[in-house]
Amino acid sequence: MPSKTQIGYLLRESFAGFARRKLTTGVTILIMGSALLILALFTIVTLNLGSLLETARGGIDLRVFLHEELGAQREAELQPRLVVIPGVQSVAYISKDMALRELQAQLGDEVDIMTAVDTNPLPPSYQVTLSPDARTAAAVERIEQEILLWPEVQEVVYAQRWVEVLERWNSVFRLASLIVSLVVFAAAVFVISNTVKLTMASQARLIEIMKLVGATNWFIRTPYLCEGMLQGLLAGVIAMGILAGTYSLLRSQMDGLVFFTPWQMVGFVLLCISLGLVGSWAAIRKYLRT
Amino acid sequence: MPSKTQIGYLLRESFAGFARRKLTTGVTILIMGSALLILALFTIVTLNLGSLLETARGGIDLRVFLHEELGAQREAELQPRLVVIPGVQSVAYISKDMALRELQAQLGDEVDIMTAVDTNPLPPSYQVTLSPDARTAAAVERIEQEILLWPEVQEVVYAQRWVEVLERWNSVFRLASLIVSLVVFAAAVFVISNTVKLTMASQARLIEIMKLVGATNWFIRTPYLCEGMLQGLLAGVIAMGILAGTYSLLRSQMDGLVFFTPWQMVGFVLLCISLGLVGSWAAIRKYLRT
Amino acid sequence: MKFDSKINKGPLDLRTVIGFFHTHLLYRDHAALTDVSFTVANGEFVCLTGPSGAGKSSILRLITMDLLPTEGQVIVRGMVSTNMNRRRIPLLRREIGYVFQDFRLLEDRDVYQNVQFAQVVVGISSKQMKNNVMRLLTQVGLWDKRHRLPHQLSGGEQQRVAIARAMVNSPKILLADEPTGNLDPVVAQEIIDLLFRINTGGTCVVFSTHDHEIVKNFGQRVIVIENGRITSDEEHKTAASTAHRLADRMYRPSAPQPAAVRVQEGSERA
Amino acid sequence: MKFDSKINKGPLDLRTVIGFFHTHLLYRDHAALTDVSFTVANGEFVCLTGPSGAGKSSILRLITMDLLPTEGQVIVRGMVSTNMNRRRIPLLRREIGYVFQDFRLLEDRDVYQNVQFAQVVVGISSKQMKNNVMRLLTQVGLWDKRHRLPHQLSGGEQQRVAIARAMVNSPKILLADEPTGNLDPVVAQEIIDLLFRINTGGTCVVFSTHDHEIVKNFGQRVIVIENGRITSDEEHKTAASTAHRLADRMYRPSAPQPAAVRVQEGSERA
Ligand SMILES: Nc1ncnc2c1ncn2[C@@H]1O[C@H](COP(=O)(O)OP(=O)(O)OP(=O)(O)O)[C@@H](O)[C@H]1O
Ligand SMILES: Nc1ncnc2c1ncn2[C@@H]1O[C@H](COP(=O)(O)OP(=O)(O)OP(=O)(O)O)[C@@H](O)[C@H]1O
Ligand SMILES: [Mg+2]
Ligand SMILES: [Mg+2]
Repeated sequence: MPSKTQIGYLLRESFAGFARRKLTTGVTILIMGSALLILALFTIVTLNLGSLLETARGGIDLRVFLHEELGAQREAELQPRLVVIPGVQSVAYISKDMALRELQAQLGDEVDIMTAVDTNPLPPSYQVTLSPDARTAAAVERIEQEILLWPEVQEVVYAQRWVEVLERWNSVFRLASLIVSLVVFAAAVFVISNTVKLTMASQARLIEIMKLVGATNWFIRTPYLCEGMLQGLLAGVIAMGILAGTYSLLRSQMDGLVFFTPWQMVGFVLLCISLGLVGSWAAIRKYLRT
Repeated sequence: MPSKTQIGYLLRESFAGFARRKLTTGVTILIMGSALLILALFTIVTLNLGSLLETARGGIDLRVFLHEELGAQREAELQPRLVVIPGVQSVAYISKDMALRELQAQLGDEVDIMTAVDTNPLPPSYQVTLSPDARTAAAVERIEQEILLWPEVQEVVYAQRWVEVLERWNSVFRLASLIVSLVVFAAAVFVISNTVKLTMASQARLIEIMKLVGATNWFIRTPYLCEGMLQGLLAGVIAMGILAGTYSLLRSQMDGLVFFTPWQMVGFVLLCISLGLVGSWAAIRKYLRT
Repeated sequence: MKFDSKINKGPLDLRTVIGFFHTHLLYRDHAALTDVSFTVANGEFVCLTGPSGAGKSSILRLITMDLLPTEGQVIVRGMVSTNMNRRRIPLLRREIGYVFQDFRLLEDRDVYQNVQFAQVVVGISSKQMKNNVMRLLTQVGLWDKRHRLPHQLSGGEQQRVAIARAMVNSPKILLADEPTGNLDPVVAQEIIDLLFRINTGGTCVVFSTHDHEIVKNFGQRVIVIENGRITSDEEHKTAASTAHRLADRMYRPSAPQPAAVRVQEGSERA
Repeated sequence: MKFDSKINKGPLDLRTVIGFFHTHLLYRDHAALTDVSFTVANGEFVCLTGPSGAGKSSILRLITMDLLPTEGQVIVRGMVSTNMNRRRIPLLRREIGYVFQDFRLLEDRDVYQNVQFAQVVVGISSKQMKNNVMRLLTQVGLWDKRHRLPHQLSGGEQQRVAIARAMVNSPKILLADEPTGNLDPVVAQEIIDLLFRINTGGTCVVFSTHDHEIVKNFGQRVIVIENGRITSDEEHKTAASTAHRLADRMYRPSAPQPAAVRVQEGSERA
């Protein structure tokens, strides 16, 4: 049970390192803050990339082009067959006329293709929308292969390459995030531990004398642990503050940007504090071996 | 003039910090190496983005669409008038037939638009290639405005937005590069200075005693300066090594990748050494004030 | 360890505070103490003397359990060196006041804080703390230098701060390692008187010095250690009590009173 | 500064190595020295004595120009405190050997390196260095403990290392601040003999101690300082020369010879 004087002492000592090494501590907090900012940024980009991928996958529709000579009857028969394929959510018929209107829209006002064409060269087609769980490169490929076997079908077209690229980037980014996180973790712990070590190196004698005078290891340790945690806390708050500020500026311009929930923010700061704790613990260990 | 024993002493002391604080020094070098790696990476990306922008600007051509009813004579008259506009490099005429073939190529094999169309709805046009110094958003805009005043011209089309985006990204990236460089510089100096400070804090008494025994300030300083420079050197070599290794792996896959010249590499390492020097100088200053 | 962990076969005298039983101490390959045995009873005043490097400081370090014996046993206030819980060492040390030969002051704290510090570790209430510090700094004549840092003090003054710190917790055992090595004869005598006084209050005092001559005149128990062995352990009980009474009479109560000093301090600042 | 920078109006005696001229020293608001004046001639042996806190160490610190006087002037080997180039201080210090009251050894270097260190700073050749270290460590009786770190030595042994370090560069001036405070009478006498010997070789020695009694028997010049003022400055020239001769005769050349010690060391390792 620490007495009141002891608590006062411990609190004072926890801030003593700050007071004595203002510059070093300040820069430590800034560096650690930047490191954590990078960490948080990567996390947010990963989150956003994930939600972007979700949205993008909504656009992975198949376009099934039919042969010209089928006739309305056979064309209509295909609709129920397409709908029952696993992974297909809905199906829409696009006639030759509708296709021509699409082309006209693409070419713009200057060109009047509707009056220019004699016979419509564009084939009829079905627009197939997939269910969310089928919006992966693998699932789309499977469905394409199945439909291509039907004699009525001339060609199946979809943005396959784009999905693959997006998926690859997403996984690359997740990996990069993980690596960056680990590096940043290590760097943050190291920088804090080094600063606490500086405090301790200048107090090696103090520690030795404390032991000889009858201080327990916990009494000796506490101020250094507090110092580290305090640095972690400040760094975390700074990083989160910068991030939140930037977000609130960008929110109006970029729609659908995902940000941390308040609880995630608290969790992040707690993580920073524990990084500080780990850092100072690493610094202290050496001194309390005996 | 230092004697032989003094030189021996100074050399030994320069490595003493390394030997005594292996972990701290090692991690310092790694952190500083990573920081410098980031720095070098940004530099290289900036270099590559610059050369990419150069290439990309080659694609900033104007397409000048003409009115249908001009006739071959008036259409041909436009060519010399276009060529003399400042910033225009060359001009190519694209007839209605050629435009249709272009469209056919875009629509693919399944659709036979050539036989389908009755009268060709596409207008004739001129493809205007710009000289390199005119390949900026501003210059293109100026040329477009001039041409648009001509009565023969129906519309001018070019990839304006794309150029603007590329230019904006390039300048954003240059700025980011600069900021990152400064932050990384500061961080590298700080980390080294902190590590040298750790060495010095544990040798505060040594320094005091050296002074009392008659050592000159230079004699006291030299080992710490060497220690910092050595850390900078190692960090620089590590960063450059990783970068060069990655480059030689990627070179075969990515064509036209720009890398540092050997002299630039030497310069980079020298920069790292001087960062180490600055860091240790900052650490020492305090001790040699008197 | 060749010895049984229960070396002390006979019944321990209840009055024994410090007991060395066939204690050997090796520093790596150097034998600092060889077969040292003695006991110190509660309230005793023991002088430890011998030439430089004899092993005096080593004995004191064994008493605080800063070192443990290579062979044999050391028992201090019931704590047995061969069979103990390391976590309890801090508790033992709180009952021991130690005047280190090299002072070991906190260089970055002033005189007042140096003395106060030993009490903070123990957890004494703030008010009591202040009174204790004031009383002791006055006794060693440093109350008006209480805001100085150690390096702003002369060697002898630093030594007196170390003495005040060792005494401030009213320890059960006071270990004084050459506490007068840097003091002129007058101040040295005052410090020795202080040690006698604290001893009269029931504290067991172990006083280590290289100077056999000083100690002979005390008329106390003198343990002479030479080259790591006890070569003599004589008691002079009769003379001792005389010295005691003498010391008590000689002790000057004219040391500046805290109240008076406070006024002085105020005027200094003005 | 109220004084002219050329306080020393009279012609400086060419034999004067150390000169204090109306020197005052203030530590912030505390007057440590008041109007101190004395000169020390080349080859002189001066004892500086006085109670704890009198200002002995302060005088020595002024001599090394570690401190500069608040008023007045200090001249040491032609270097004038009021008018000097700070860059030349290291050169002055190389001619001064200083036995610090608190030893100031390098905690992370062994005995040998501690003594060697003072020579490395000066830039002495490697071989000469080794001989010097060996000679001095043998003289203070620590050659066989040369691989110990300071904390592995007793207080008195540390003091002797500090003495060896101060002497190793054959300084022109030797400042010894309580060099025998932690030594038993026998070793202390040996050290004092060593100081006399080095003085006989032409080195000017300033020996500071709190114990007036020791010094009286030397029969040397004794400066008594009390409360920052010189209260007495007496020479006992006749007695001095006797003491000198006595010391020379008394000095035991039987200290272990390096060669013999080396063999011993080998056997220790075996
Ligand atoms: N940590 C250590 N490692 C090795 N030897 C040591 C260590 N500490 C002390 N010694 C040696 O043990 C012996 C006794 O040392 P101790 O400090 O007990 O002597 P002392 O009686 O206090 O001497 P002094 O009066 O000089 O302080 C000395 O010879 C010393 O060299
Ligand atoms: N840096 C300092 N700041 C303030 N006061 C100081 C400082 N150093 C010494 N003093 C004071 O100056 C006076 C003289 O100190 P000095 O160290 O010269 O005494 P001394 O004669 O060597 O004493 P001792 O025998 O105890 O070592 C003392 O009263 C001391 O408190
Ligand atoms: Mg001792
Ligand atoms: Mg002194």
